[in-house]
Amino acid sequence: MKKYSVFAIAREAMRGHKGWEEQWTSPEPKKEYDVIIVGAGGHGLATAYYLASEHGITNIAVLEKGWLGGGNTGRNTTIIRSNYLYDESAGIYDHALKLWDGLSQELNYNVMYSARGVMMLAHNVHDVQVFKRHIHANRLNGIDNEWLTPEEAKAFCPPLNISKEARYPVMGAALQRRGGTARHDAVAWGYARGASARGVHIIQNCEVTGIKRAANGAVSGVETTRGFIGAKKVGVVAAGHSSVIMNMAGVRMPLESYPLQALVSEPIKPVVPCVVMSNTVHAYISQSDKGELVIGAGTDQYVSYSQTGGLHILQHTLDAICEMFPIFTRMKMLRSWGGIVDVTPDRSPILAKTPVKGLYVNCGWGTGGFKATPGSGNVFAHTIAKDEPHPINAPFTLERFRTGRLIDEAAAAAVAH
Amino acid sequence: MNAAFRISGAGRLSQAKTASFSFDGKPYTGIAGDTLASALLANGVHLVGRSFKYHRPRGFLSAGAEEPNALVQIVRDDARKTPNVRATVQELYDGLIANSQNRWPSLAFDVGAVNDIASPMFSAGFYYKTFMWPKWAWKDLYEPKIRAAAGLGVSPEKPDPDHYASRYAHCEVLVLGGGAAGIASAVAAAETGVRVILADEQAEFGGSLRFESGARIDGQDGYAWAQAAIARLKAMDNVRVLSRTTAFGYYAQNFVGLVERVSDHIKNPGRELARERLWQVRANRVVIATGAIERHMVFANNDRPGVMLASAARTYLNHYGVAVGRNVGVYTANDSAYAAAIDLKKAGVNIAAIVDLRDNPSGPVIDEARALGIEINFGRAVVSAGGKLRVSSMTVQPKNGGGGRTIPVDAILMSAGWTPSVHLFSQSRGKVAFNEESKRFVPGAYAQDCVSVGACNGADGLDATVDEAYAAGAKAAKEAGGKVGKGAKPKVDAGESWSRGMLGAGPGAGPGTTVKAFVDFQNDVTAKDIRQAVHEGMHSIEHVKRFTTNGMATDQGKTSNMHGLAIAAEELGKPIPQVGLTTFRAPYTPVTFGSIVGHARGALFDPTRRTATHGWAARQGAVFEDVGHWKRAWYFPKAGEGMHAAVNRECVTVRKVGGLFDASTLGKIEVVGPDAAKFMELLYTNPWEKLESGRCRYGIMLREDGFIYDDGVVGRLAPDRFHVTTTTGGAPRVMNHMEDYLQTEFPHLNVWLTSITEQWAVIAVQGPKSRDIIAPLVEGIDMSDEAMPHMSVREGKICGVPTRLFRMSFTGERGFEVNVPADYGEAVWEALWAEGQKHGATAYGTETMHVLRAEKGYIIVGQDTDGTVTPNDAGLDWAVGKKKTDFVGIRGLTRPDLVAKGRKQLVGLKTKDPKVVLEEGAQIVADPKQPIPMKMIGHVTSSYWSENCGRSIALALVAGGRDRMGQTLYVPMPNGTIEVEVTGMVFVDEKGERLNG
Amino acid sequence: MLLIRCPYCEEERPELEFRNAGEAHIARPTNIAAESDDDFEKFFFIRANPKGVIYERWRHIHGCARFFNAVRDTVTDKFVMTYKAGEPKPAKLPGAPK
Amino acid sequence: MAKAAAKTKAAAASASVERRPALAGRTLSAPGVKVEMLPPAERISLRAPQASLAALSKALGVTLPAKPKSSATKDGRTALWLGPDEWMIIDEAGTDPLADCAKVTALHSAVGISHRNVGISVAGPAAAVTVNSGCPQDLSLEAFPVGAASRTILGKSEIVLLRTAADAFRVECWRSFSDYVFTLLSEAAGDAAN
Repeated sequence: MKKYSVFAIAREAMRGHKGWEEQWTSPEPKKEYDVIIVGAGGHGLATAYYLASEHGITNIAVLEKGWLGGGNTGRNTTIIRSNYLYDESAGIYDHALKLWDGLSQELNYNVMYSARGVMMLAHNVHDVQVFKRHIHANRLNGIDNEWLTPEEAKAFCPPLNISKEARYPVMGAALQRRGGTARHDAVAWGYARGASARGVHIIQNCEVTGIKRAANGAVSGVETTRGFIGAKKVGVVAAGHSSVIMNMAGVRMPLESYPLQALVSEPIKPVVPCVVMSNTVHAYISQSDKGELVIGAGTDQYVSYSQTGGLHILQHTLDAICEMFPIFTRMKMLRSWGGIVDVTPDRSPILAKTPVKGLYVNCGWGTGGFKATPGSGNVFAHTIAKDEPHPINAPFTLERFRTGRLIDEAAAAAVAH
Repeated sequence: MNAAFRISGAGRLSQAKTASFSFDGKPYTGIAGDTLASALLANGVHLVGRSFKYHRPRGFLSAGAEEPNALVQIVRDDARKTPNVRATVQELYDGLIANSQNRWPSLAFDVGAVNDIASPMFSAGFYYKTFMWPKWAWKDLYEPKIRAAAGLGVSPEKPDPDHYASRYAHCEVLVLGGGAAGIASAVAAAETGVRVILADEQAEFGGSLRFESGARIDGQDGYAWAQAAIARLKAMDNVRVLSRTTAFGYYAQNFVGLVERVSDHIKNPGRELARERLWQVRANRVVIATGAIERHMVFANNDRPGVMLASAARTYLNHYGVAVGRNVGVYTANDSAYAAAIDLKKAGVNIAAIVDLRDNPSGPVIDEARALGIEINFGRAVVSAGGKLRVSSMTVQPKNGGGGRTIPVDAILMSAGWTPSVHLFSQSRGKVAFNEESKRFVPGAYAQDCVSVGACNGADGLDATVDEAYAAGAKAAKEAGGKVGKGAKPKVDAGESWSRGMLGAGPGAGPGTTVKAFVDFQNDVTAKDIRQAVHEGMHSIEHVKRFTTNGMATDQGKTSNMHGLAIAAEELGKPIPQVGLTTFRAPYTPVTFGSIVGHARGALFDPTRRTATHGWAARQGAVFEDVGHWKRAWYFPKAGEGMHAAVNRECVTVRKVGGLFDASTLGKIEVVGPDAAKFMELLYTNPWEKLESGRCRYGIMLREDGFIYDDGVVGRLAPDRFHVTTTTGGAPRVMNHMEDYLQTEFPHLNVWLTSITEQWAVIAVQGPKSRDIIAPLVEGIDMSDEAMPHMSVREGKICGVPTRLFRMSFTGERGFEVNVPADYGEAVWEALWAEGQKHGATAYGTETMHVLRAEKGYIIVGQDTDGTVTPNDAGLDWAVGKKKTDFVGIRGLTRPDLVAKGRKQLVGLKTKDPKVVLEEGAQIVADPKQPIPMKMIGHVTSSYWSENCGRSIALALVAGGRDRMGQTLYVPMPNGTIEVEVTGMVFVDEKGERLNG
Repeated sequence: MLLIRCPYCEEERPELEFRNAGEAHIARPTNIAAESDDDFEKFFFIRANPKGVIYERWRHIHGCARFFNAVRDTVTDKFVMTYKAGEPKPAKLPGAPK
Repeated sequence: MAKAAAKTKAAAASASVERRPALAGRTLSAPGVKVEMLPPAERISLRAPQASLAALSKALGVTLPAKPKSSATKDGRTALWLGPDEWMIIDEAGTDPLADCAKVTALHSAVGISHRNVGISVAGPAAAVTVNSGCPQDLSLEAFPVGAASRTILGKSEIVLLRTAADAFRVECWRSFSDYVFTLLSEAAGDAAN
């Protein structure tokens, strides 16, 4: 892998950028691999990358039915934070946050992680109680999250409306300064490049149509639109399609897949310096490096794989944005789109071994998986390599729905995140 | 006075009515009916913007919504500055103020243009490869610079004083696009009598008839026919004609979003006019008649101001009467640009040369151009445009290479062919198909009840278009229930026909070249950027798009997508359909947030629910808090009192004398029917069958998973009638939960549920004097302890109006809740208040209510519980019927983790220092000396200063809490650790004697 | 915004009047207290989440307030049919191949 | 023809305190439409199985309609079909439907909601457009004829909509939503004639 740097760019600039290598190769699938990852989104590619870079397993295929990074990775609003309530959640999201810091250097690919701060607004006494609970728990877990008065919130994000006359006046905010955003495509591409350079095969336009199991019940490989591919270990990282893939192995999941829409405005000069989220008013916003306001909120209400949703959902989202930022009514929506988010009953992910030997699953990230990408891939790689969970993902089992040991972040996840 | 480039006798605007405007501070004059673009061009102004990345000078590419370059800021006043307005769409009004964007210090001299010089460094995706060292510098150094350079216009800085309207509409046939096709379809559909809506984004209908000088329909000039047809349609009751209206999104089941620009073109719109109006239309059938968009030619420096689409120049001439230059070159790969050259030539503009990439084309327009004496060069290409702030020349070469010559020009008109506008069809989830012969994506398989007609469907020629459109309109109307129409199909006497064209880079910009031949103007994507993306492994068109940002600018790739695709396909060595088209996403053109939001701003953002006594409380100076949609009185400060003083006074007064509290927001459900008790048994953990009429019970509702969902006091009014109360926030979901079980799991039960939350205003009267306050106003109810003990309910009258009088207490004092019909609520409150005043009672708000209940250890669901708490955790096991064999949640409660040891249990906490009030949400540890991350064993759920106890009190969820009574635990805070003792949850009157006190 | 045929109102109404209520035909066990942990998990948490035909519940909450069932394709979001609560899962769908 | 039982007069005005209806007297006029608060009325929510309908109809003096989205009116009393076993009775004649139902022994549930709801009149040629500003139903006379009644949505509030004439609607909403509903209708009224 040729290193990227400003010097490399200067060199290439002299020769019309003809010397760049392919960022990832497009090989034909082999008959068999040590590990197959189903799904070349951020989490799947990161899993392959860490299997190769930390566990010495490079005979890996990442199978993707479309184009890499084309699912939720390329459709999300790129919010990164780790100020979750429960120890288990804080553990995995902060593991990810620590990896975000330094990921560009690790991958030699600028993923544009920008710790611009994530500010969550409190609009009523209940919000204040909930956020304070988070702040105190985070502090004792070593995770930054601080309380801001309305005036401090306004100072941190000048266009915010903190008028007492607002329908839901801002009563304060919880700010995680290490939170922020990253460039979604770059994350997928950076991991793909890093994995590909270590020998991982990323096979696009290759849809998994079945999971094969040997006589002893263990996984033996997958059927695909490009033929059978063998592997003793298969990791399913298929986001909204996780139920579909897991069903192929006879494993029924506690998941439902919903449309989640987002939109961007036309680009404008910098105006929103951080990420602002509101559960009560129900929307969130940040501004991309390009200048687009990046906006999202909740899911549509029904199970769907259509990657589209209703206009009324966007209406509610923009109602909320213009309530928080009345100066934005003259801004224009440039693009809207939908993803398919797989939601568990407790709004926490499943990263675990499954009842089928050799089959592992990483799913259920709901509306907030992007932020976990490096951490998720990292511990999932460990789970696959060692055939046992990393302590960080050990609580995120499938069994918790039988025992009742849920990790219920639902209250904090009332708005997509 | 005519502007320099306005040609007298040309165009359709009347010169009589002028309009003054300014651009970048310089005054100009246009005429009524101009767009900002036509008015500037009439004044010879081409330079209007700077590009996104390289800050290259830019002029007008188009005359319509596809415009990538000419984006300006329109300033109405201080609060109404609109960024990124397409000058080609903005209609001129007298006094219009426009400014250019993304330049500093000025449009002509922009420092950012240094990026153009350094552009070899800024190749596609360069930012992914650098700015990584040192690590901190991305956020603090590089990113701020990149951000400052990016973006186009500037956000408004003040709240928008304009308003936006919204409406739903239904029709049998919705026609999108008001060119010849759309009008023909609308006419055919309208004649059948069905409801028709016809929408077009332009101010005038006609579409390409606005510039097609050769069209004649029904014996009239094409444009005149269009106006006449529109006038007829407008006169019909069953037709709604919407101009300035963009169909931006096509959603499921023929639901289409339209935005009508109501007043952006008016000088001083009255307050009665919305700025924009959203139409959400549900149509039985949709006819898509969105036309086609001309593509530019891809050659070096094709972005110089003055280089534009041929059809745009024609529109400026034939509609606005404006010549885009005096010495114009033409570069084309199809016939339509000839028509532009001919029209301009006839208007007296010199045509320097037509450069045609094709080898030996023939046809009437070519003959006519030749007859007019225009120089025509076949098989040749424009390989470069000269000039900087304005095009000054074009360099022409044989297309396969060889010696070239430079021709001076002040404008270049180009046409690479026409791209059908399949955006809305594609948004409808229809599948496009590539027509190999015409090199176009056209509608293939349909997913909804719609049909595409005319140029967007690949129809060539006006005759074919009108034929197809009229038939489709009639068919759609018939399918939607229309009668047979009695009209006749419009007859096309003459029309223009477009031929094919080319896709991708032209000669001189092909593989191996490094020239800046723009594919996407706004985002500065050149042909070589696309090739580089492919070279770097981006084999999917989606990767190419994202890596280069081709097609992601505010014009949504209307002119660039097909060229980009063709270049990528060529580089990949694959046919175009195999590389695929990127997805078309709503909106078709950008729409304002305001238009989407409509009325839902300010007071209409969300309903504000107020109780019947709100006015009284407001007059008393109450401070309100938001609880769900409700405004509830939080506390009632007297003059000079802060919140704490007010709450302390209210708390003490209630326990000493009494207090009035508005409990109206609590949900109330009347459960009626012979099986009412059976139903209650299933929905609540408690037993109900044996509850006597006239008595009340505190009930707990679980979800099936065993966690507390809601609680409230339930009164049995009669054997078959319960009056159930819920939490304020829980009211709607509890009702839904109960209906769900009743309708789907227990439909055999004869019982019905009715929400009576708002039927009854509820005035809680609590405190030792409560009975004395109420009794004088009550008729027909014996309020003695014997006749009406704690937890009972009676029906009677108060102040002569019906009441459901509950004896119950959320304070631990003797207490009542007076339910009266809501319209009487305030007057009855006033009567009770007058009685209360005699005893020195107080009005109190939600904060005091919270303190008083915490003093008694009563929980608030949602505060002391959070969806993970069982009745046992909350110390409410007594409320779970032990002999019951079924209730919702019975099985969830016995799951392994719910019966495990060490669960968090609700307990009381007392700080060692009684003056210290814990913070709600504060975390609790057993060992304060441990390092971070600490092992947290619980958190404070409720915490108050209790004036009645003379100390702070708190409730907390603590792991194994009830086994820790008397233990010392710790609450580590940023400024020191607080010691607390675990206690019971009751801080006042543990024996409960005050209930009868 | 979907258009949903309410089997009680006997006409199509806009989605805004409805609330989705999850997968259909998951009956609450009559003797739920006796269910095993596994069976309870299946009843309460496990969902088919199909890519294709889904049997789901809706409530016409801002209309006739009835719960009912629908068959819908989750890829196209098109409704195949709707029917009243309590009616059995259709053995054959309209338009389905034999 | 069976004569309807004599209707019961609404409770005598024994109140010693005044009734203060929400937004009493509020009106708004715009070109083509007038929005105004209606005076208080007696209302019940009536629930009953098929077998009880005849007895209830008789007691109420108005035939409970069986057809979805319809209503029946007689002598100032209107029965609105809201669901297959649900009707709202609005009495503007000062008689008490709750008392009338109390005499019926057949299975049913009658609950008084006179104060829960308020009525708002939207009348004039632009009435339908005004309501359509927030109501997504097709309000053409073909789809929503005179007498049509339906629970539905207006913006972010639930309403019950009754068409009382070709160009007039009665909008019923819960008391605390009346400010929102009235304000939305008022703002929409200003745009409706455009």
